[in-house]
Amino acid sequence: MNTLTLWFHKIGSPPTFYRLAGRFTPWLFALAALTGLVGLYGGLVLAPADYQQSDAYRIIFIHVPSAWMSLFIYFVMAVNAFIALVWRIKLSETLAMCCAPIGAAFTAITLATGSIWGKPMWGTWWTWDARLTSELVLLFLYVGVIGLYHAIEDRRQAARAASFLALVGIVNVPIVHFSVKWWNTLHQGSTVRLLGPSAIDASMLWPLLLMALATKLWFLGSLFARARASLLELEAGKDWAREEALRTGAAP
Amino acid sequence: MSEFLAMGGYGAYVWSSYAIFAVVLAIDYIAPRLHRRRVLAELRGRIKRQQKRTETPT
Amino acid sequence: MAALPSHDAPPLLHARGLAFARNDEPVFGPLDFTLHAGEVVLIEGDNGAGKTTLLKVLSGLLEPASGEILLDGEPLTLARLSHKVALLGHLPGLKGDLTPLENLRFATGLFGSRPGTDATAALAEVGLEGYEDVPTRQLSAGQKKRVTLARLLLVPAMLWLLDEPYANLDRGGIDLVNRLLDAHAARGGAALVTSHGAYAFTSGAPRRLPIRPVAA
Amino acid sequence: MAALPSHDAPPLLHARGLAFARNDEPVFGPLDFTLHAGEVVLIEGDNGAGKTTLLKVLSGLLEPASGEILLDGEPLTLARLSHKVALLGHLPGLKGDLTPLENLRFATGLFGSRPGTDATAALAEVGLEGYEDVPTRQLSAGQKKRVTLARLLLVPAMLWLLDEPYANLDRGGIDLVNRLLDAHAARGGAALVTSHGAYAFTSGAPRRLPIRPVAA
Amino acid sequence: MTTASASRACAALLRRDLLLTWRRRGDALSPVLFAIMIVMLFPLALGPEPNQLARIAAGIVFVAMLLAGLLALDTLFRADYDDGALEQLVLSPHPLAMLLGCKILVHWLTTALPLLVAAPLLAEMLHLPRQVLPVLLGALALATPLLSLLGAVCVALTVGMRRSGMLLALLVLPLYVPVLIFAAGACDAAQAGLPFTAPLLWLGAALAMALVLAPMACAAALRISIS
Amino acid sequence: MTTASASRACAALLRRDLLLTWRRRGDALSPVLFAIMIVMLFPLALGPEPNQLARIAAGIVFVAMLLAGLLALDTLFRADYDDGALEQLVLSPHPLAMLLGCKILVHWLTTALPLLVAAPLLAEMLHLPRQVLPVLLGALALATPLLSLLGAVCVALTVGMRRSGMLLALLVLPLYVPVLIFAAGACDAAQAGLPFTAPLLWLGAALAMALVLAPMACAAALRISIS
Ligand code: HEM
Ligand SMILES: Nc1ncnc2c1ncn2[C@@H]1O[C@H](COP(=O)(O)OP(=O)(O)OP(=O)(O)O)[C@@H](O)[C@H]1O
Ligand SMILES: Nc1ncnc2c1ncn2[C@@H]1O[C@H](COP(=O)(O)OP(=O)(O)OP(=O)(O)O)[C@@H](O)[C@H]1O
Ligand SMILES: [Mg+2]
Ligand SMILES: [Mg+2]
Repeated sequence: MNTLTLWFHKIGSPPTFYRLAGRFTPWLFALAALTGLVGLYGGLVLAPADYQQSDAYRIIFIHVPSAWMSLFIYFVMAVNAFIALVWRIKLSETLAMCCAPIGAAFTAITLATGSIWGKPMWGTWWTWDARLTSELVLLFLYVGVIGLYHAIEDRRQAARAASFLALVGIVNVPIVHFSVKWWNTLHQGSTVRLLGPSAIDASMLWPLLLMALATKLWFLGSLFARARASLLELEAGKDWAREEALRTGAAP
Repeated sequence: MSEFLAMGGYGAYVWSSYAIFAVVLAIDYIAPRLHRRRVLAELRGRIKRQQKRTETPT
Repeated sequence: MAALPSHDAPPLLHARGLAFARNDEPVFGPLDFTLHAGEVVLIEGDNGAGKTTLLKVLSGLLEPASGEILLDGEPLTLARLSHKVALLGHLPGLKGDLTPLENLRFATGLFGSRPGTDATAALAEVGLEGYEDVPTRQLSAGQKKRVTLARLLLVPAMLWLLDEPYANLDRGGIDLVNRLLDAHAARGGAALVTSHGAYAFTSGAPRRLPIRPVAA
Repeated sequence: MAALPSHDAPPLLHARGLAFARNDEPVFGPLDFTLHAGEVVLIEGDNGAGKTTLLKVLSGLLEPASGEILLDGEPLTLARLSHKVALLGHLPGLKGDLTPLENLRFATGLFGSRPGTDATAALAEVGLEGYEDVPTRQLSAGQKKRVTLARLLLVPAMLWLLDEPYANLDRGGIDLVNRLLDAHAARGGAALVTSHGAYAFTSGAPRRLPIRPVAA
Repeated sequence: MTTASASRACAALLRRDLLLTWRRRGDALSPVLFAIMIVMLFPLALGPEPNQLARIAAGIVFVAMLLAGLLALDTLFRADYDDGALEQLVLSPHPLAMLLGCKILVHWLTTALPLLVAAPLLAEMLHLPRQVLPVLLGALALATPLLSLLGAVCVALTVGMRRSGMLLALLVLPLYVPVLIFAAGACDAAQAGLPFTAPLLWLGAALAMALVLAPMACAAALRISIS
Repeated sequence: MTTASASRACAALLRRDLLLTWRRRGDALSPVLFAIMIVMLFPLALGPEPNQLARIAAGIVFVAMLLAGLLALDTLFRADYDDGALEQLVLSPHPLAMLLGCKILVHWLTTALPLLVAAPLLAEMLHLPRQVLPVLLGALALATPLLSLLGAVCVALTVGMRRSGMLLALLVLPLYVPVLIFAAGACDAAQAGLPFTAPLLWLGAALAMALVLAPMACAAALRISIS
């Protein structure tokens, strides 16, 4: 075994991960809150009103980062699911399953803020265009993964079954992303590009990117917090979990 | 200040969006904490039960 | 009339350090045992000791937490199970809408059949003559059990895993199981049987494999 | 320690010319028997003789083809069953998602409870201490059976109808059933038990009621 | 020897069924999700023009409701039958109709009530005109208990059968049709600006009758089908 | 000692499943009846104007089909699981994917094929324009096996559970959505007089892929969920 896999095994062992995650989580949440607040200040106060949408466009600073996260988290979940199914690594099973509720939360935010934004812009809360529909399907996929996971008794078997479903559902992610290109819809096309100039003013761009960073940090923090609880549940028979229970029980 | 809150007439839309954002993330923050507390409490119960089981019959 | 087990031949079944866990809680501890052709072994244990679980692991339906199972020297893999094992579990696996005969025909189609056997004769052997054309749904608990015994007679498996085969059977049925086990051992087969110990095998005392739940 | 049956009192159960038929084919013939307080009777019969069917008829779940059943002198009617009968059939009637304790609480809510009994104590009595909070789904076959025995202990029924209560139980479980039956008889109850005859009741030889399938 | 009083028996049954639902609270949301998904299928299959959708919105909501209720029906007695708990219920010394009434109540609370709560959302997704929404909700509030009660009778008849799902649908749907006609009629009238109280009153009358008769019919049907 | 050959095993399985369907031939008709009833509900809920119905006819037929297929899905492995026959299938020495493929085939033959036969009738009931009918049938012929194959994978995941009906619907529908969009798209195009081959070709390509991959995925899912 080379040093890399050794290192991976060390980090991947539940007690080690539990300890490390416990140390990182508060920092991740704090950093997320900090960048988020700066981003929101930039977006809500510093950035000027849009010439077309007036102030309504300010929903963009939560809508778009959440939408990106809804796709990104699904991708992370699918990668973990793949590792879980092929190499049966317990940590990956846990991480995949912990991604699902966070992804569902961001998807719900995207749908809610999108339809709130749609009312003043398109005159309707909801239409059945490709982007909106595929995002709704994404929510159903998340809910299906969560539902399947909780419907099976044995935790590890449940994680594998739900991981399988998550992998099957990954086809939907490119559909969501490219839907505006493949079908002509009401929804905006891409305005932010990683390479090349973005079709958005710099005063609006930097808060947007900062919010995107904040949601990523938040995701990591939430993922670690959830993984800690799940690992405890999964390893309830092991000594380290018992020690943890007695330790936290002693200090009320 | 009230101008800021009015958001050029779109205040209801903008602020309700931000409220939803805040509420969902707050739930996302609390849920794992509650879950961990429940797991730990259950574990302590199990430890206690096992202690009782090993003490009483012998 | 069990043939004397010849201990030079490789064992039919060999379990090495076999253990099973549910949600990381051990169910039965590491077990080591071998089963040779011609042997019948009785698995003994109290309620909840893990007998049913052990048989499921040995058939390949559940994956062991650790250890390995060698069948005729080859490891048992989940991907492609061998036709050497027949499991008779708590559930009969019979279709209530089909007659016993149709159920048996399906089993031989799926698992193949032992040469020289025949479904009608097997039904007669387990005492179900005259029930060939009754829907299985209408049989009593013990009669259904007998149909599954007839299925055991027909398929070519060498290793039988029987979970409480005596339950629900009357005196005649218990004798029948014992006769079937003897004949199977005599022709070089082997069997693992769980039972709550109230019945003895006819030909002498069988080997016993006690299992105990792991103190968690 | 069964109380001696006092044959002057009216019998707890009286069957007169009781017969059952499925699609006009007789399943068991006209039966006449009485059961007094303090008696335990063993129903004997081969597989498919009609034991399960008889118990269902006696509990009121199936309607007899002819004859009548008197409970404490009153005819059993389907419309309003009495709380004097408790049936323990092949199916346990337990909810897998609830704990044993919750299952027992529901039963006492529905059927009432015998004074001086308590669900936790009953569970301990059948050897399930420590399993109060495990979902019933996760119990083994024998452990589930024990929960149904605990239920029998709690409900106020005087007449127990037990269909193969010994099946799936280990040695300790079989003794347990015998003890429960003795105690029940001693406090003036009565029981009809089917079993494949391998187990004797502890206190002397019980009365036996052989049933044979009607030659069709 | 204490015999259980009828009210204690009902309380025990209600508590147990609610507890079971709570243990499987994920399942309790499924009818709503299912209804949302049916509603989603229509714009996909019919095209998304808001005007056309608005015209058929109330009808789709009713059909989605009805199908979700239909699927949930099967769970009413199925589990109890499979594990023998239904046998115990029948053998209990209390009036069976009363106990079944309790079961139907819990079933309505846990499957239909969430649907009722989700209805405004569904209506909005299909662009139902605002002024029709109260009528839609009123019609649903009267129709869903009626559907539960009627459905229960049919479930009781099919409970002993394997694979009864489809058969159940066949038995139930003819009974549901009149309910559907009255409920949809009320919404249609409201959408066209006509008076809509008459069909609602009819629904109310039917509900009152079903409340009395259905549990008894259900008990009779159950006795037949488990013997 | 003769071991069964793979072809003999498949033949035995096909024969048994067809025989079982034949013994319960009443049940085999239920999906059709169910679809007919759904189709019938719409004129009741929406009012009977032929023009409006004709516009949404193809969509309703697809939705009815999809829901009927969804309900029938549950029976694919349920009975085999409950009585232990599925365990025997898994323990057999043949490739599980092949055996499951046979089961899916029988399921399609006995549930979807009757639907296909009934489709012209349904279309007629909703006044679908005559020239759209061939496209509708073609789309159905490609879509129904695809739905069966995709559905089988999800059923395999939920087979060990009690009360899986709703969860199954939740898992399956997201996978069905693209199929529905393409099939309905072809019919829409035909109804508007536009070219309609592209969506049909997409369906065909998806079907070819599913024929190869779905049985294998199904076998993998089944192994996970019965262990
Ligand atoms: C319920 C309604 C809506 C949903 C479900 C929705 C969904 C999404 C999703 C999933 C993305 C990310 C796409 C990707 O990264 O590939 C996105 C991006 C975006 N959405 Fe929405 N949206 C909705 C309504 C709206 C409305 C009303 C507007 C503005 C009028 C809008 C403006 C944007 C913009 C500007 C982007 C960023 C595009 C880019 O740069 O990639 N959205 N939306
Ligand atoms: N699905 C399950 N989930 C969790 N625990 C289980 C499950 N099934 C069984 N168990 C537990 O595993 C242990 C072994 O069960 P198993 O069914 O193998 O016992 P057994 O020896 O067959 O008992 P019996 O003689 O009563 O049939 C028991 O303590 C039981 O409570
Ligand atoms: N649902 C049914 N329909 C038709 N016949 C049935 C049905 N159930 C049982 N029988 C038949 O009725 C007879 C009596 O069955 P019963 O189940 O009462 O037997 P039993 O004495 O309990 O047998 P066992 O010891 O095997 O449990 C049997 O011959 C059986 O084939
Ligand atoms: Mg067992
Ligand atoms: Mg019996």
